[in-house]
Amino acid sequence: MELENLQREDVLMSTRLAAGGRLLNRGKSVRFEFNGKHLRGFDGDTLASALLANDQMLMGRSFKYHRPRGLVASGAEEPNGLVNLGKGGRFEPNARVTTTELFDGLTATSQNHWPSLDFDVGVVNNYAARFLPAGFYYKTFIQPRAAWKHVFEPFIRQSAGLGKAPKDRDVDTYEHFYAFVDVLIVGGGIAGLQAAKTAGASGAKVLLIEQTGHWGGRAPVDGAVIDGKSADDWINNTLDLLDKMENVQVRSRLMGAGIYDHGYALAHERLTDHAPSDDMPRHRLWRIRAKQIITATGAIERPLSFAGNDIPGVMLASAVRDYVVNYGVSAGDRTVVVTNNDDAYRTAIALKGAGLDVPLILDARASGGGALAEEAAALGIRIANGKAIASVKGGKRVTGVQVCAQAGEGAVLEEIACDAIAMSGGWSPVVHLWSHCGGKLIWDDAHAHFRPDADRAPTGADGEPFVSVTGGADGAMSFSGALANADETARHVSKRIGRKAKKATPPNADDVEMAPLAPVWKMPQGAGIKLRSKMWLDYQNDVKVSDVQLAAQEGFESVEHTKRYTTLGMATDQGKLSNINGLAVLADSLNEEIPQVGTTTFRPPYTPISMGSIAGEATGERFQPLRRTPLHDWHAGNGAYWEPVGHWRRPYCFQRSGESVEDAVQREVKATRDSLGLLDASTLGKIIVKGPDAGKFLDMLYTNMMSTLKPGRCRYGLMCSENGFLMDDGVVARIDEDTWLCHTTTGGADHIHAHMEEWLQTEWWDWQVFTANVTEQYAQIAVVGPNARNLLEKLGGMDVSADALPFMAWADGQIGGFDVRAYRISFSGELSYEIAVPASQGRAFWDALLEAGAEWQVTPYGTEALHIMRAEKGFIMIGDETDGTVIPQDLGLDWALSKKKNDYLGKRAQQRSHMADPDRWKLVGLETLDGSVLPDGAYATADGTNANGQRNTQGRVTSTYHSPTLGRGIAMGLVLNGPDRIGEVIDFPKTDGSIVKAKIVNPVFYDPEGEKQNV
Amino acid sequence: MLILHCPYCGVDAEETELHAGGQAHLTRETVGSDDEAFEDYLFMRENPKGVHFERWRHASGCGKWFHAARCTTTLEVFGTYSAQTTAPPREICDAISGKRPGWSWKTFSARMFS
Amino acid sequence: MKRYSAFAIAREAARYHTGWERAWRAPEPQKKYDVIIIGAGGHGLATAYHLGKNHGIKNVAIIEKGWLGGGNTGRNTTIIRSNYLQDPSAAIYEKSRSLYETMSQDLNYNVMFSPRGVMMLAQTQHEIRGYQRTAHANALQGVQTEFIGPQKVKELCPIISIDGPRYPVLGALWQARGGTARHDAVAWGYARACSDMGMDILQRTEVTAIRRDGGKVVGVTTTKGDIDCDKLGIVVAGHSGHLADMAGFRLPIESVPLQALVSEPIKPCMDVVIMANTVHGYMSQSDKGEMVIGGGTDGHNNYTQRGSFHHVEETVRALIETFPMLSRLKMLRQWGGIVDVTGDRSPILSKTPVDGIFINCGWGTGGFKAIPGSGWAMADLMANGRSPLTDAFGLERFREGRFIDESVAAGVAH
Amino acid sequence: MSEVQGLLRSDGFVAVRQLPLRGMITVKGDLSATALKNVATGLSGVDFPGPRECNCVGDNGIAWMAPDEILLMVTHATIPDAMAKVAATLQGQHYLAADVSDARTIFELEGAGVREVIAKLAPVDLAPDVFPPSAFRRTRLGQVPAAFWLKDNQTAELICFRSVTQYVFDILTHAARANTQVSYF
Repeated sequence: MELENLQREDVLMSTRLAAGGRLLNRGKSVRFEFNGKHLRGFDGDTLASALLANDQMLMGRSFKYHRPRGLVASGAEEPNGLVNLGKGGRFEPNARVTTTELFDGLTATSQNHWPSLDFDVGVVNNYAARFLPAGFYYKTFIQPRAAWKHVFEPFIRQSAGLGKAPKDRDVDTYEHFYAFVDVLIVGGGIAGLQAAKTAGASGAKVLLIEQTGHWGGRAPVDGAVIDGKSADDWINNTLDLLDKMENVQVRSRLMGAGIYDHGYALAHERLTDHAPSDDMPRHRLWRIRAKQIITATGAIERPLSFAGNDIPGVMLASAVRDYVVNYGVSAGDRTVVVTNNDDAYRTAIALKGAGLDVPLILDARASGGGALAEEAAALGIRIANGKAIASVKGGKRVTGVQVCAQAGEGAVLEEIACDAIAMSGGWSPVVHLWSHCGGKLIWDDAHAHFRPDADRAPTGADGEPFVSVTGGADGAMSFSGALANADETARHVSKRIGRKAKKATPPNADDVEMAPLAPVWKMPQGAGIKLRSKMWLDYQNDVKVSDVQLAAQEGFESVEHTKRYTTLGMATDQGKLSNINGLAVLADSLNEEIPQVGTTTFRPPYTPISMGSIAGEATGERFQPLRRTPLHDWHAGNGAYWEPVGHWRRPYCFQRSGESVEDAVQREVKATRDSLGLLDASTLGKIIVKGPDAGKFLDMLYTNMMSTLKPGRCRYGLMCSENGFLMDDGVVARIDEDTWLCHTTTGGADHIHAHMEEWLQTEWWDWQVFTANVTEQYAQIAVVGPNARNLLEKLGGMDVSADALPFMAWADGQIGGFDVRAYRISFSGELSYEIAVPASQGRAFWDALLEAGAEWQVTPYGTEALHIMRAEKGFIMIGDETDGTVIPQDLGLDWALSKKKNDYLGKRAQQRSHMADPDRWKLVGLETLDGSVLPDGAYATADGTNANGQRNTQGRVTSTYHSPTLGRGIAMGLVLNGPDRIGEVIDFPKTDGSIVKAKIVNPVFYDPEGEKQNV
Repeated sequence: MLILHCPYCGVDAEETELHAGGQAHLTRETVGSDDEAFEDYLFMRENPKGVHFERWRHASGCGKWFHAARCTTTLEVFGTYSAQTTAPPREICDAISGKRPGWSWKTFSARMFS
Repeated sequence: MKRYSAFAIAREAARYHTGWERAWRAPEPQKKYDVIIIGAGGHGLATAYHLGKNHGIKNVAIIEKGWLGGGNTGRNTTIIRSNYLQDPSAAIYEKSRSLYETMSQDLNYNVMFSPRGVMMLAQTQHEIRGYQRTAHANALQGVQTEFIGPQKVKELCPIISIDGPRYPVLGALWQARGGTARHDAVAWGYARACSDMGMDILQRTEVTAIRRDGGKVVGVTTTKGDIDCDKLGIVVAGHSGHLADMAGFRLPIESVPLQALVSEPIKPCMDVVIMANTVHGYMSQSDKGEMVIGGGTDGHNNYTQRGSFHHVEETVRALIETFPMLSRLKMLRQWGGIVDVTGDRSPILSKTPVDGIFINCGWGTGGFKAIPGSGWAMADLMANGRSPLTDAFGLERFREGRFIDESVAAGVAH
Repeated sequence: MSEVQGLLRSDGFVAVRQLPLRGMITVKGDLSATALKNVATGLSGVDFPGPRECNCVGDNGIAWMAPDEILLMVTHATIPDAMAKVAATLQGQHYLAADVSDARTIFELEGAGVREVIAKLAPVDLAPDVFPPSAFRRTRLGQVPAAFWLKDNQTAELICFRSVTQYVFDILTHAARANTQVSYF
């Protein structure tokens, strides 16, 4: 009868109290929207407190069984209160309501249900729960084979997941910030504040960070009195004092996310989550280098494991207290408190003080509690010692509890109507940050929790400890204990960095006498399997006591096995509430002590941080540096079809209106061969090598001889890695007696320079050689084609005749009034000059060439035309003919391998059996019989298959083009004994299986005598 | 995220300013050395669980290569020193032996070239 | 061993699942085994499984320092593909992929192999040509892949941004029959099957010495005493150099951390595996809904299983560039594993200078996908002294200069 | 962001200005040699800097780049003479001098928050007591190499490679946007 009444009243529960709410500004009302409902809260509310105040206890559905889920906690540990927050470019899934500050216009929808939060079809999983124990998927869905991917998996994926996937591009911005401090203190509770005060007094640079928007942690809620002042007063005084210290910085809404090696800490700042704005970054990721780190991260209350402990309305005692004291919200009108320690009595007292009904306190300890218990009793609250909850009544909301003896097996003694349950299983220090970088833990029997083991702290670059812990995070469970501990820790830490904090007695707080806690991992002690299957450990992932016991029973004895088998602690809260309880159940099932079973590894971040903040400023145009040549803007304005080459962008070709990329390329080749082309070659590497030993050095670096090169002359050179492979090529010019200028490929510029420096600094450091990478100092333009000389002579200034500047020579001079260095080199087979001018002159010189070249229809060409022309000439291209597995011998470049030198980088490697093997594939030209273009990357088949049933091959295409000059497809490739098989026809299958027949030919397709380039 | 002191320019550089160059104090084998010695030089690496000598380049700094003695299991850095050496200097070895009793450069190199 | 099935679950449900037996026994070590495998990770267990299944060698112990499957098997991003360029790689990875297809049935354990397709994005001309080359090679290797255009990419993966701005997607190498599997389940399934064949899995047992009689192995010394054997397989990714040192030979190996991370779970939005090598990141969505993201390795030796955070930054910003929706997701967890990298970044499956000792290591960042194939081949090698699948992966290749280099196809070996 | 005569400029809580070309010569050699010191100080008119320092007045200055390298700064127009002077003075010694004026871009950052704009992008401690005016640092800015020094507590000069001018301008401008002060230093 009584229960029915409660059912009816259900809708009236959870409202805002007339008074109270220390964090609220009741003067400022805030509008927000939840599941389409328009609601109101106050400035200072979290989304959680505002929803609660609007009687919205039900907030989501669990992961596996889709059971109704309500608030459990009031902070970062909340496993249930997750919502889809915001819209469009500001949409965020899985936003935690307890850490989401309310702002005007906030919109949120609940997650993981269909069609609605109140009626969710997925709940069928709940009715089938008995058939879906831990690891059930491993045992079924095995037959038939195709069913997993096409039937079962889609179903499981659909019912899993939580929030919706964002659809729109993020409209917010993010940034990073580097900070360097002596002491980083994480956590703005009274311990963190005191530690900052003491460390600050030592003169150290201190940064104190707090994840929430307010200071003091639990102390004000728990009614601490410090040095005779209220906690709030002491906190404000301390903040003022810290504010006056030049060497101390305090920052709120800045969460310590992770601690990494060598004192590196990651902190996540939320700048606009509480007040969306277009002109500020949403998040700022701090990368902090600290000599010492103090974690003052407090402790988290543990749930108790009793049947039905996941029904909405069952909350942590501390959370119930927080909502009343901080937000003036009651979780319920009739709240049963259940505990194994004294702290929960504070909740009963606070509720009573707020005029709410506490029908009963169930204290699992036969001996009951201490001073706080007496205070509660004095308030007329009924207390039942040695009693426990047999099971919770209710569906989407608690309606009552069945009481039993903790010692028994759950025989129901009485039934109490209530609409909320405040539970406390004790407190667990927040050891995450301590553990990230290797800090170890010890088990504390008295408080039944793991806390940091100071003797096994994370160590830094000097091998000494660099992380300390204080306050609740260190297991200090009283105010005065925490303050004293903080002062001592800060002094110790100051000493570590060679400073001394002035003497000062730590503040003193009035502590109440606490009776010892009694570990309770199951309620009641002797609960049978039926009850154990209703005791939730992990609310979000639906892991129950019975699941952990099943894992142990099946041999998943390692805590890591159990975690992975049951998914305990793998939810978005990463087990902040469930880990210790689960561990205790596992230990119990294995008949081992909890410390023997050990914990899972704590990994960063402490709570999830936005991907956007990790990327920081590096999005859109700032994603990666884009390197521009001095002519970049001209290219961009003249139809450049870009090709990324490293971080450069080079024009692949210049498209004219209505012209296809292919047509443009063909046009550029013909125009250059027929008359005159221009290429922006500025990206080619240019490295000065100078010194008495420069020649000797270059002889080691290049496979051919560079020391004998005459000043004024150029030579094409090859560079191999010490492992023998061809790594780069380019033209080397000798500038004077002890100076050379080495050209490298575009991709090679930086790493070849680094390669040179490496050998000079680490192997031949006694050689007198300096190098300088001057790649970007010059704009370099290739003037190519039969009219190249005409153009330069028209501009005038220096003698570029065959006699004055023969093939493979260079000279300084002036052309058209520009100071230039002209190289008479050709990568196209045409008469060609490469002209270098200072980068700042590049654009003007380019324009001058275009203007003067108009009479010869001067045609700028891109990288593809360049490739085709070099291929027509049989010149190899690094990255095409080479791929890191090719040696010069494969490419018929033996002529470039000096026989005179007894050593150069790669020479010894090339003597190894496989590299000396005569059967290596060698470079040849390839001509399709039908004139078509061979497919890129095609392989030539040989007869039969290998031992693994793969088709045998005898060669492959390395580059292939349609040659406008020859009007047919041409290709280069590596073929088994190729050079000895000129004229032979081999098969190149396409991926569709059809065969292209190609004849092996000489790789030089165009002007084999080299008459054109040598005029 | 390591920090290493560049012995050339004196900057305490973080990993993102540095380029890791692998094991230090290799002896270059070349023409004339046998296949095994050459293979050792190119591929065989100490890869120890513990004290390691390695090469780093202060890439986005002064550009100099230097050597570091570092523990691969604790990431403790015993010191950094010139790249123009064929063996770690005495003070580095002493620093290591102080922290890792029983350790000595000889046992390292002995294993390295056995 | 009780078979797993829906019926078995229904039967057990009636008694609240109190009747399930251990998935694998917890035996005490015998004095001697025909074969000892060091390392109860995926590769070690798969090797043992195939020794029993293919070669009838069942007097086998698998010795594990920690907990089975506790190493890289349980720390990777679970990608399964075989679209490799070089013949030897394609052979062993394709063998592996095909074994994954029937693994759940073979082991009577659902490893959740999900052939959802693997896509390697081409975002430069160079990558296009590299992947076209791979597609040609695969066609001759019996590996089904195709090079697809950007529109097909967008169809298969709607959340991708194919139009850049920085690196437009120009196409992709698509292997429809690649995918993912539940990594822990692979180790657990093999362990259960090995145990059922009578093999002993010795967890929390550390090998402290490898005992030789002259040039031949005779057994190992462990924290649970001496155990003899005729043949010894070392399959301990991340610790291979250390074990080789015990056995008295050296390896062309360096151990470096590889990092991975997952986002919070969201509803299904991506039903393929994506690898973007130009920007260097790869990603899939787990059945739980997490975006599983893999990145690069550190350049220096490190046994801490903690990488440096800037690698995570590089990976995340790269993926946001290609998947803008990621920006508003949150990183739930990041971790590192230790991978063995060889001189050519390809694995070593080989005899060793010590008679009777075989080694399987050097899988670098690509080990998970290879587990069944590697086990199959390693078992063949240990039983018969050679195997066509392992011939090319011998230790001697470094001396001969005969490398198996996969990086050449613009593909990295993930 | 606006462009004045092709020079980039943006005004956030710190102004980011691209400066006109400055003459820059990379000189490698024995920094203890008097000849080298003299020609450098002679041409720039500033004292020879110690390690990790830069002395610079207007366009003229010397930055200590490495134990065997300085960056000599002069007005752009005088580069040919300066190069000739260096060559003449150091002739016969082992040294390298290269004109890198056009390979570099120089930015000026001005505003009270100049330190924190840089601290958003470079892994460097810019606290006034650690990084006073004339301190010089070669490091990473975002994803590219860069070097900078403070002329005073409000003004910094920053050098990067020419090809990444736009990128460096973009990330500096982003870091200097109004309302994004960190108010840390």
